[in-house]
Parts: sequence; C-alpha cells; structure tokens
Amino acid sequence: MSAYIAKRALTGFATLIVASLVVFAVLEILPGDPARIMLGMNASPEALAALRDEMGLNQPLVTRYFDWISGMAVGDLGRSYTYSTPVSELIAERLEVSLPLALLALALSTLIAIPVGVFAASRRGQAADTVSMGLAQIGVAIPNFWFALLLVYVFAVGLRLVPAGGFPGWDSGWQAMKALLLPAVSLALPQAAILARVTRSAMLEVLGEDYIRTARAKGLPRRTVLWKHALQNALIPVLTILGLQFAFLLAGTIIIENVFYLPGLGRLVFQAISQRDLIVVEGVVMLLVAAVILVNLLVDLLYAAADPRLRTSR
Amino acid sequence: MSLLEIENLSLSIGSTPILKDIDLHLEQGEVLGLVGESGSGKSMTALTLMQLLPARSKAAGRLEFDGIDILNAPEAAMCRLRGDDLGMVFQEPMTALNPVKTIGEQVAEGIRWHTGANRTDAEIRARRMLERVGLPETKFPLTRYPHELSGGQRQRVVIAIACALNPKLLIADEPTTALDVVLQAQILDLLRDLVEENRMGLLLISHDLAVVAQMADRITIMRHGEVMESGETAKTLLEQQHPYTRQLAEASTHVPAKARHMETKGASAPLLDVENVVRDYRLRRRSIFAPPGSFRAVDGVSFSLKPGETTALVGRSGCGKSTLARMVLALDRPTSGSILFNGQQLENADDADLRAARRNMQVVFQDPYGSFNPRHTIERLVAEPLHLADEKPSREERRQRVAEALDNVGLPSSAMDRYPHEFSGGQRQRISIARAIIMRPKLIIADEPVSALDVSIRAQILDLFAELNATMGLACLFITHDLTVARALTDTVMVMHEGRIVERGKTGAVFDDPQTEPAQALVEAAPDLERALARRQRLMQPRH
Amino acid sequence: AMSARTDLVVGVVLEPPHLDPTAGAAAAIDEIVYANLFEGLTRIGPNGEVQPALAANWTVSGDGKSYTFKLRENVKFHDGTQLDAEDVKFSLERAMAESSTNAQKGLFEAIQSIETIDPATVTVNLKHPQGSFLYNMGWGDAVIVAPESAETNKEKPIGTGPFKFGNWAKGSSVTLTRFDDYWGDDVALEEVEFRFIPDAAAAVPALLSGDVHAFPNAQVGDALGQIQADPRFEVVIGATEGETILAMNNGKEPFSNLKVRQAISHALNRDEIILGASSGNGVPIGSHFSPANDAFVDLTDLYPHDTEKAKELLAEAGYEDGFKATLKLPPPAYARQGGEIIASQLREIGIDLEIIPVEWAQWLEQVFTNKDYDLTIVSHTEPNDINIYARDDYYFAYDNEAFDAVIEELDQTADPEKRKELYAQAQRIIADDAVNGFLFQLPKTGVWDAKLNGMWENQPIQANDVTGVSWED
Amino acid sequence: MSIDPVFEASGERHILRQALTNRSFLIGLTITAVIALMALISLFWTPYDITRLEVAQRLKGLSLEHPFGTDHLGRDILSMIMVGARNSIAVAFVAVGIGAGIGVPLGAWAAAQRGWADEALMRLNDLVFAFPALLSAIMITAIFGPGAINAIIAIGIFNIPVFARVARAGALAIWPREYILAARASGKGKFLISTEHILPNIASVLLVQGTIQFALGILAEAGLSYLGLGAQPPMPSWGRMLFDAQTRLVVAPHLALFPGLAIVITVLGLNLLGDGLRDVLDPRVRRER
Ligand SMILES: Nc1ncnc2c1ncn2[C@@H]1O[C@H](COP(=O)(O)OP(=O)(O)OP(=O)(O)O)[C@@H](O)[C@H]1O
Ligand SMILES: Nc1ncnc2c1ncn2[C@@H]1O[C@H](COP(=O)(O)OP(=O)(O)OP(=O)(O)O)[C@@H](O)[C@H]1O
Ligand SMILES: [Mg+2]
Ligand SMILES: [Mg+2]
Repeated sequence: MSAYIAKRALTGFATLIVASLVVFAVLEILPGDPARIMLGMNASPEALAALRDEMGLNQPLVTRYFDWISGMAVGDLGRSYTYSTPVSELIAERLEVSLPLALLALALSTLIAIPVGVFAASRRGQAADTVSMGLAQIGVAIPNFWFALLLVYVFAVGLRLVPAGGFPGWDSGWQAMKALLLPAVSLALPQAAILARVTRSAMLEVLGEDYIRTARAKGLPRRTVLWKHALQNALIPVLTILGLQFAFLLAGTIIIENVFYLPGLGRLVFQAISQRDLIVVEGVVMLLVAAVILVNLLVDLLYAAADPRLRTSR
Repeated sequence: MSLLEIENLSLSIGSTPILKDIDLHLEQGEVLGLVGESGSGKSMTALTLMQLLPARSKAAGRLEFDGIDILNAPEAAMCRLRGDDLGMVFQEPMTALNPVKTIGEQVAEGIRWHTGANRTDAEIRARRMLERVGLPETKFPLTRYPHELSGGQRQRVVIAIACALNPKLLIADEPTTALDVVLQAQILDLLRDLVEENRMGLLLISHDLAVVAQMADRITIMRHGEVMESGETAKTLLEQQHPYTRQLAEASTHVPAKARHMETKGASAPLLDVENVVRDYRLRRRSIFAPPGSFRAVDGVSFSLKPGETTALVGRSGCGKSTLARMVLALDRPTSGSILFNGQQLENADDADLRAARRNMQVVFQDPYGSFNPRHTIERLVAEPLHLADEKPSREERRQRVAEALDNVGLPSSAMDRYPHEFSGGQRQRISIARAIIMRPKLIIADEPVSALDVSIRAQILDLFAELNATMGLACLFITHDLTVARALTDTVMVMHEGRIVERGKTGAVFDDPQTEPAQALVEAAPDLERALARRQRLMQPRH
Repeated sequence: AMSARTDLVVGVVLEPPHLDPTAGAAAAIDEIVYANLFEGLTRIGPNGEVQPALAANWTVSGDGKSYTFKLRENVKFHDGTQLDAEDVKFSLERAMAESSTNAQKGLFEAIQSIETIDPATVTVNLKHPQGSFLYNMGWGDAVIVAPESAETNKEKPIGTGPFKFGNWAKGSSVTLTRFDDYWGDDVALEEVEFRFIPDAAAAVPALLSGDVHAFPNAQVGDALGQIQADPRFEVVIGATEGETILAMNNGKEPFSNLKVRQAISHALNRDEIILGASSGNGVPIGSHFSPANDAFVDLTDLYPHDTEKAKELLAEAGYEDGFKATLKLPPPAYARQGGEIIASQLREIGIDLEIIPVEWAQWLEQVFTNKDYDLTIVSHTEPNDINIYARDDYYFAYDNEAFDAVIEELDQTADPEKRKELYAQAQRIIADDAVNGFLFQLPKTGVWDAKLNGMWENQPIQANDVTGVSWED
Repeated sequence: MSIDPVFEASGERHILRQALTNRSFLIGLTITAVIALMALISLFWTPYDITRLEVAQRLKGLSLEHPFGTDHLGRDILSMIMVGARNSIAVAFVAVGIGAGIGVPLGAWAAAQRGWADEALMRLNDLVFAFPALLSAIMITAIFGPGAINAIIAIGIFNIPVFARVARAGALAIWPREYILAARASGKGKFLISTEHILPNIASVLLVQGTIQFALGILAEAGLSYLGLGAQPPMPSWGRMLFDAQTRLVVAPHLALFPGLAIVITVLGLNLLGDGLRDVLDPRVRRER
C-alpha cells in the first residue's frame, strides 16, 4: 500500500511539473501588462519601467520560471503584484472561506443525495422514485447562479434570515456560518441532484446482484439488506463522483463567490486574471491542481476502504 | 405429513405463464433432484419456495412447507423462515457473496438475526459451520474476504450460510455448474454429508442427469414449466417411460456416431508442432523497487498434431488450456518455445506474415453469443474471415460462400440477414462453426465449444463436429473439461495440470486407465450417468 | 433615550491593492482613506472647493510663486507622533523624488523647493505660478505622511485623520475605527467598514437586505427606480468628474476626416444613450468638461441629433455608402450597453460597427497604449482633465496647436476669471473639431439609508469622506 | 442433417417500439425538438428584429405585442430567446463535436494500444481534469478575448477527456470479448477492429454521454456568459441575457425568468433524452462514466 502511495505521489509530482509549465506558458501569452494595469491610464513611462523592474518582469523567461519553481519548492509562492503581500498568505486567507464552503456544500449534498438515492432505488418505479428523480433532473438543469439569485431574493432580501452576501470573518462565529449558508446551498443543489441520480443507479445495479439475493435468503429484512449490504457496494461510483465534485467545488465556486461576493479562492483568481496578477494566478492554479491530485488519491484510498478487492490487487 | 408439499403450483410473471400445475413433495432426509433443460422453470420453482420472486410475479396453488402456507405467509414470517428452516444455495459461487464483507460476517449475520446471539457467540457458531464445510479456522480465518477464496471455497461459504442454522430444507440451485469436475465432486460429497447428518431435506436442482442420478433418491423432470415425470431416480431413468425423459437421457450420454475420418497416415508431416512453449504472465509489482513477479500459466508444453487428427486437451479449470490455445492461434505470444504451423513459424510473426497461417486455422469459442458482434448480421459475421482471402470476393460471391458455410452447419441461407440475438444457443454455435470453416481451414481450435450449451443442443453440436471432421478432414484441437465430450470426439488426449502436459495417449486408453494423479482425479470426479445408475441399482437391490 | 448607532457599512465597488494613496493610482485607495485616515495641507470639499485641512491657513506671495502654510497645533499621527513642518517637507519631497512611485507626480512638477520656517510653518516655492496649486495639494496623492511610517503605509496606514486603520479582511472589507486623539471635532461614528461588492447584481440585494447602509456610488442600474420608491432609502443623483465619450482614433482613416467625425456626432442620440446605458441618469455634455464645474459651457446643441445631416456630411466626406469600423468596449455597463445603442444609431447612417468587447487589460494595451482601435467608449474620471487633448501621443491622436497654446496659458494662469475663459475656449475648440463623440457626465448615484446624515452628494474627487456622517436617532 | 427453424422478430422494430414507450425518451425528444425548431425558425423569422433597438420601449412587462416583455434596450425577449437558442445550442453543439471528434478516437486508440500510449493518454486526461474547467475557460477567454468562439474552444477542450475516458472504458470492456478474438483470428488489425467492432458497440454509450455533455455545455455557456465571457453583444445567448438581467431582477424579473426557464427546460429535455436513449439503446449496458 505504501508503495502504491509512493507511486501515486511520483506521478502526481510529475503532473504538477507539467502543470506548472502549462500554467506558466499560458500566462506568458496572456495579453496585458501587469504594471500598466497597476498604474492606470495616466502613468508615466518611467514609473512603468521602474515598476516592471521591481516586479521582475524584465528578466528572461527561463530565469523567471526557475525562480518561481524553486521558490515554490520552499513554499514561497512569490508576492502578489496587486496586493504586494506574499501569495501564500493571500491563498491561506482565501482558503479560510473556500475550504469550509466547499466542505459545507459537499456535506450538504452528500447528506441529502445519498438517502434520497437509496430511497428512490428501493422504490424503483413507484411514485416516490419518480418524484425524487424528477426533482433531481430539475436540480441538474438549473444553472446554479440563477438558483443562487433566487435564494438571495427569498432568504436574504425577503425573509432577512441570512445576509445577502459577504463574509464577516471567522471571528464572528455563527455569523460567518450564516454567511456561507446560501452559497453552500446553491453549490450543493446541482451536486446533490447528480449524486442522488448516481446513487440511485448504482444501488439499482447492486440490488440486481446475486449476493443481495443471498442476503435475503438468510432471512434479513429488505431494509437491512438495503443499508448493510447494498450501500457499501454502491459506494464506488458514488465516491468517484464525490471526488470529482470536491475538486469542482473548490475551484468552481468562481461564479457563486461572485454572486455572494465572498472573499474566496475563486474570486481571488478571477480578479487576479483580469488584473494580470500572474503570480497569484499561477499560485492558485498550482494549488488547485495539487488539490485535485490529492483528492484523487484520497478517493482511490477510499475505494480500497469501501472495497476489499481493491486492497490487495495493487 | 411431508416436509414440503407443492400442489398445482402455477406462476406467471406479468402476463407470461412460467410454471403450470407443478406437483412436488419432499420428506425429511430425502434428496429430490429437479432436472430439465435450460429455462424449464427449475429456478423459478425454487424462488417461489423462498418467496424471492422477481417483481410482477403471481403464484397460485398450494405450497406448504413444514405446515406453513408459504404463498400466503406475510413477509415478516418469510424472513423468519428464510435462512433458518429454509436454506438456499445459489448457482454462481463467484457472485453469490457480498464482496465487501468478510466471510465471517456473512455467515454470522444470519445466525445473529435469527437467534439474537451476540457477535462473539455468532462468530463461534459461524466458525464451527465453516469448519464443517471444510474451511478450517487455521487456514481460512473469518476475516477473509470472498475474493481471497477460490470458486469451490466460495461455494462452501455459501453452503455454510445456507446451513448455518441446520435448515429443515436446503434448496441447491445448480450448486456446481460453475466449478470444475473435481471441485464439483467435493461439493456434492459435502451436501450428501449434510443431509445424512441432520436429516435435512435437499432439493437439488441441476441440468446434469449424471449429477442427479448420483445424488437424488427421487427425481422430477421438468420442461416448459411443467412436470413431465417424477419418481424414484434409478427407476425413472432406467425405464424412461416418458418420451422426454428418454430424450434427455439420450442426449446426456450422447456419443456421436464415430464416422471417423480417413486414417491418419503415420508418415505425414505434422500440421502443428508445438515445441517447449512457456507463457509467463507478469503480475503487478508489489512495490516500486521489487521486480515484478510472474506467473507461469503454460510451462514447457510440447505436442504435435497431424493433418486430420483430433486431439482433446483436458484439465481442471485454470490449468492453462485457453492460454495455450491463444498462443497456437497466434493471438498471444509465448514467452519462449516455438510453434510451427503448416511449415510456418508463428511465435514471432507479425500480422502480415500471419495471414497465410490464419487462413488455415480457425477458432470456435465457448460462448456462442459472446463470440458475435451483436450489431452485425449473420452474413457479415460468417464472412469475417474472408478478409483473409487474397482477392476480395464480390458481393454475390461472398453471399454464395456464406450460404455454403451455413449449409454445412445445417442452417438455411435465409439466416444470413438476421442478427445473432434472433437465434437459439445451438444455432448460434452452428453459426460460429460456419464462420470457422468458411475459409476451409486445416485446423480448428475449439475452446470449450459446448460447455455453455444445454444437453440436448450439445448433442447436436457434437454430431456436427464429428461430421465435419469426417467430411472435410479437419484437424481439431478440442479443449474441454468434460471427459464424455473428449471421449466422444477425439483420437488422442492430453491431460494438462498446472501448465504442464502430464499425460497423453489414445483417448480411450488414458480414460480407462489413467496413470498420473491429476488424470485419475479427473476421471474419478467426472460424473457418469451409467455408472451412477448402476451403483444406485446395486444399492437398491436389498430393499426389493 | 436610545443613543444613535455609531457603526456604518459603506459599499464600494473595488478593493484597493493597498492603502497608501501616495504610492498608487487606484481610486479605490482614496475611496477609503481620503480625509478619513489621511489628510493633506488642503482638502477638497463636497462641491469641489478647496478647504483648509492640516494647514489652518496660508498666504501667497505677490508673484504667485510662493505659498506659506501655517500648520494646525497639536496634530497627532495615529502612532502617537506629532505632526510638524518636517513631515510636510518629507512628504512633498518624497512625492517629487526621482524614485517616487507617486502616480500623480505631475501634481508636484511646479514645486521648486520646500522650506521649513518653524515647526508649524512651511513655505513652498514654485518654479512658475500655478493656478491649481492649492487644489493639487488637496489630492489624495498629496497627503502628509510621517517618515517613520511612510514605508509601511501600504499595509498599515498611519495618518492624521479622524479614523485610524482597524482591519483589512482581504477580498472582503477594510474597517476604520475612531481615532480619539484627533485634532479636530470628534466624528460621530465609532467604526466604518468599507465592504467590497464588485458585482452590480450583488449590490441591490446587499442594500435591500440591510447588509450595507450606504453606496456612495451605487452601480445598481435600473433597480434605482425601485430603490428610490422605497422610503427606507435616500437616493441622490450627484455629479462626478467622469466624462463619458465615444473616443475616435483621429489619426486613422476615416476618423481623421473632420466631416466624418461631425457626421458621427450628429448621428448620436444622447437621450437614448443615457436612457439605455445609464438608466436615464446623467447630464448630456457637448465637450470634455464637467457640467458641475463653474467653467462649464453647454455645447450639446453644436451637433444635435440629425440623421439626415449626418448622412450628408458623410457623403461630403466621400462615404456615401458608409463604411465598416470596429468599436472596442471595456467592461463597464455604460460602455457595453452604450456600445450596442451607438452601433445601432450609427447603422442608421450607414456605418457598420463590429463590436469587440475587451477586458481592461486589453483595453489599456490595445486602445490606450497601442492606439489599435477605431472607436471606443470610456469614461474619463480624473477631474479637470481637458488637458489630455493637448498631450502628444495620447490615444485620441488629436493634434491642434491652437488648443495646446490655450492649455499652456491655462497652466500659467492663476486668475479665476481668466482661467474660466480659457477653459471655455478649450471646450469650444475640441467640440468644434468633434474630436470625440461627447456623450454624458457619469452620474454619482448615491444610495443610503434614509436615517443617515452627512453623506456627500457629489463626487468632486474620488473619495468617500465620512467624517461628517451620523445616524439620526 | 435437420435444419432448425429460424425464429423471433427482427431487432430494429424492437428498438423503435421501446423508444415509443419510453417516457423519458419521448418527453426529452419533444422538448429538444421544440427548442431546436425554435432555433431553426429564428433563422428566417422572429417576431421582432432584434438588431433594431427601441430604447424607449425598454423594460416593458408582458403584453400582447411582447408576450415575454422587452429587455433593457427595448428588444423583444421572445425574439431574443429564439435567437439565443440558436447561439446557446450552437456553442454547446460544436463544443461536443470538438470533444467527441478528438476524444473518441484518442480513447479508442488508447484502448487498442494499451501500454505506454494508454498510460500517457490517461495522464494527459488527468492533467486536463486537474485544471478547474471554468478557470481555464476564463484564461482562454483572457487570451483570445471573450466571445462565442472562444467559449466553444474552452468548453470543447474540456469535453475531450470526458469522451476519451468514456470511449476508452467502453472499448476496454469490448476488447476481451470473444468476437474480438474471432476478428483477430480472422486477421483483422487494431484499426479495422476498432472501427468495425468497437466503435459501433460503444456508440450508444457515447450518444448518451453526448446528450449529457450537450446539456452541460449549455450550462457552461450560461456560466461563462454570466461572468461576461461568453457570447458578446450584439449576439444574444441565454447566458448573456441572464447576465444582463441580473442587475434588473427587482425591476424586471421577467428578464431573468425567461432565459432561465429556457435553460432549465432545454437542459432538462436533453437529460431526459439521454436517460431515455440509454434505456432504449442498450438496457444491458452498464452505465459508465
Ligand atoms: N425476471 C423474469 N422475468 C420474466 N421471465 C423470467 C424471469 N426470470 C426467468 N424468467 C423466465 O422463466 C422461465 C423459467 O426460468 P428459470 O430460471 O426457472 O429456468 P431454469 O430451469 O432455472 O433454467 P437454467 O437451467 O437455465 O437455470 C424461463 O423461460 C425464463 O425466461
Ligand atoms: N492476463 C492474465 N494475467 C495473469 N494471469 C492470467 C492471465 N490470464 C490467465 N491467467 C492465469 O493463467 C492460468 C491459466 O489460465 P487459462 O485461461 O489458460 O485457463 P484454462 O485452463 O483455460 O481454464 P478454464 O477451464 O477455466 O477456462 C490461470 O491460473 C489464470 O488465472
Ligand atoms: Mg436456473
Ligand atoms: Mg479457458
């Protein structure tokens, strides 16, 4: 097992290197001069040149790449052009919002979707199945930003139960939690819908397996069979989707963070791209790539936890 | 009162009638064999008993088990019954166990549910039961997962689950079909022991008359959802009063008329010459630093085949038969050794060089359905090897040749424009044989060509092989685990064990007097209807 | 009785890159710190007038080349140090220096030298008289900082204002808190949070849900009508210094042709543009000058909306069948929506525009720096910036010696009346030349809680001075 | 030798009958057809010319002249929805085309080749997957400028690994089948086998995946447009209409309602169609991702 992890770490590392090259190259051809953007329309050419120098933009490409990479190796992601603070600090601050948000959304969608999926599968073809899967279909079809706006108008503007957006910081405790509620729900809805459908179809597949019949032949009642025998077997495809979702949630919050003006990673990177704060973009993208790799590894380890057949075969 | 009494049982699924007026009864300590061709309703009868029928099923009639009216029993009552007084062993040991739970859990689960025992007590009982079916704690701890067991071992676990609480009735639905003959014999022994020990009733479902003859006191023969005949095993099978019983018995002992091909001229050069062939499968590395391990599936096999000669390759499951066949077909490359076919070296040839060899060598696989692309018409399927012809045949020519090949296997040319799913199993296997012979090859390799088929269909296909061998002078390498088939079709036989050929010779000679231990085990375990009946008759004599 | 609330949440669109107004151009910096945290010698009042700030008063020498400022007593920086003349000298010299990163170095160009007479008196000597000097000293870029803290002001600003820096939750908000040792009258508010809400769509619910109390410059578009009707809110449409123009590349065929530019000017229907691009708010302009300014001349009638006239002029210029051109649009709504309307208006006279939306980064590079454009729409928000038409190499590619002369004279003139006249002249020249299509003055749509007093109505400079704001009981 | 009777009905009619009794399929097909028809009609006719702005008529509510009202520039929203359908569908369609056109051959090739080619492709897939799709789409539009074409490229690129994966998984499941062995025994090479046997057998899985990606493409276009990076004026798309509507929700909710519903209904229709197709085409094929 540890050898397996080592191998995965190695390929993950290689992926990171390739990713760093890609990111660096892509950002290099991004039009727009960061210095110009920082100084605005009426900046003098000398001021521009001075700033470019200060930002290290005049150095040769290769030098800059290796500077960046070697910095990253020791945890130094460079300094943001626009904020002139270390990128790692910026990212850490934003993660305080994005990570809990993603986890909350993930928890919400999992807690809703899996019971719904199991329930629907156990009543295949009955009204409960049709209704819950119909809702899931609609959930998948609704653009999440549209749903988010509806939520804001109902729960923030209309009922005033939660703030319409913004994030007061974790010092404010419950308030912070409240601020993340609507964003998490709007992120979780389509995810839950997808997950519910995957759970249902995985369950249906498992319920047709011979060992379910064996379990029933032991005299176990239906419900016990459903939860104790079927669910764990249906977990593999569900885990796959969960893994994909987490990566999506961490990065895909750009739109939702915009709707709720949350100071998260998604908005940081969105803003950084439009302001050509390349070093920040690079840092965030590398972080996300690393997160995806890590989550994939985690999912694979969870596979093994869910299915003993996968434990020894590697 | 009988343990199980079934009267006028009918079953329909949706609007399709499945069972019609079934009558059955079974006493304590008795073994009842339920036989019939595929789809005759054997499994459905069993599932009705367990009340585990598919959705939209409707059963009517009287079904009484141990005084309980099963058809009208509520689900809760059935839950109490299943796994306690009523145990069932299903057909497929590979899939009958939950892959994510340990065998201990799976055996103990039923015990806990029915007796309310705590985990430790249940595990103690589970352990005892597993020991009983031949899985001792020392070698097979409760913490094993199903995938860590072989097929036969898994089937033992399934039996342990079914018998954990000493049921009054055990239903075994084809408990051995997925196992090789040696394993089959072991499982049957086990079942017999359990019956004797606990005076358990056993409903043994099988399509194999030999197996049933060996095991059952009484036998019931089904066809199309109806009971054809039932009675004492030996009597029923020997007297064969019902025409269907006769048909079934004949088919299962069928030996093609040995209209043997022209005598093999001893002097002729071998068609196929396999020399010291080895095939290693690489196993996954255990760690990045350790060298990858390997598994030797075929280990130094040499043999040769003359034109027109038929040879059987027999052996237990997993001994390397298919691997060897794939190498001879040049679909797989040997790790070492050489294969000479028709004067051409195969082991290192590339696709272009192989065209000539392929033209003279074709294959028939076990599963007639799986060997067709379901989306192609029969014409296209049968014509596939024409790809090897030097000149691309015209459309008419192609149809002509396909029609000819179909005719050779006894199918009308109207079959050409249809799709595989529109044919029965036997017909499909004919089609795949048609494909194999369309290029008029010199050698056909048949990898278990009849083991997926029903007894009656099997007989037809065996006849076809015998006929083709006689009329076309085909050489044939016949891979099978069924000794009857080998005996019926082939001149010589090779017995394979763990990758090696351990014994070879004239078919009759080897089977009548096996010399090596693996060959002996095979012959001994092979169920044989006539022998079983003879023994049964001997046993019954004193009672008369 | 219940005491009035002392907290305030102000919504602003952009987050500043840092908080040092003397080291960055971003208006977002001034919008938080100007007058609240940092003060200069003078300050700009709510209507654009120059008021005393750290300088209690001043005298100007007869030749207009020397200003002597008398500093207030007992002014403390937030770190407790005392303000004196040396600090003023340091601040101005730092801004003027070669290595200075001050974004508006032009403000200090005229300064010859700075003398400290005594701890409370400073004299600034100019190279030549400069009419706008006192105004210039009121800019955010000219605030007074202390030598000890100058370098760390970006992250932890130390000024002399009534509010001191509290906390900056990056991406979210900046909080200022009351400075108890302030030299002037105490402010009513304890704490002011500037919350960043970049998305126009988010601003409306933020306001309606009560999360944000005031948007000095609300970009709420058409929702404004709704908010206006709501008694909970006060809506004040004020003026800004933002002239919205349809900029033309005067250096490129066919826009180098006066008749073509005039034809375009005639084809524009300002009312429709203001309605569609700015929800009907905004004052039409006929030249590059703010109607809020004293020196404003209304030139909107010079090229009234007249499609026939426009077609005629186009024909005279040799484009009977019109022509194709591109219109590059930066992200703001006024540009993107205005662009669609203008494209549809110019199509009426046969000019077929291809709309190319660009990001700011691309706009700056392609349009502003490389002059690679035909037409574009943009708002020039710097105050009194008509002089950009005199710049060589500016992106309009406009060159008129007569105009340059007027601007030069303006620069040397201190007399208000004379200046006014010169401004009028300048406005007329560029209007006659139809350098650009002059559209409208960006409105400052202030929206705030009706119980809030003392918010600025206009935006003479980019700042949100909340020193006079208080809640009604 | 006796000749067996050949029985049972032909397969084609079977599929048609299945299709006509499958509820998801029928509903999905109807919705999709209506939307497609609407887009098609908009090529020749719309109730109003959307290139002519009547700013004075802006933000009108629902009325007989304008059943869905007018937008902020006075255009008829019904006409906008019709033309927007065209653009939204075109973007999603071409993006799926790019994804399938490149991804399917790649996936089939990897499955046929196995070994290093397979490994390399899968790692490449992982790499693309590792980049957050939306983020990369933003970068692509940052390089080439926002616009429908670039949205297509951005969405298309992220469809490639999806199709490659599905094709590879499907092909891997088919390769060990006996009929492939039979075809190899008939001397057919990897290319012929892939085109003759593998692709037709994974076509239904791909078709189903295609409808899913199509639906996702419409959502992705809407998302990009919502950030102002999708279709650009004067070209309407549903996403862009929502983008324009967001600031006007309180005054003119119909601006967001109709394009939003259009998206929901279309995506719903496509999903239903996909689900239905899966049942109709191959009830036995297991769902693969
Ligand atoms: N779920 C089902 N729905 C409809 N018909 C079914 C279903 N399961 C089985 N059948 C039909 O019921 C009949 C009896 O099937 P059953 O499984 O009992 O046959 P069997 O005798 O066990 O055959 P085999 O030897 O192949 O196991 C067959 O014709 C089969 O097609
Ligand atoms: N690709 C492979 N990698 C590793 N081991 C393999 C592979 N294919 C087959 N084996 C192993 O090689 C041995 C021989 O397999 P083969 O398929 O030739 O058996 P067989 O004699 O045909 O058995 P059966 O009668 O069950 O078909 C088995 O133990 C099998 O597990
Ligand atoms: Mg059966
Ligand atoms: Mg085999």
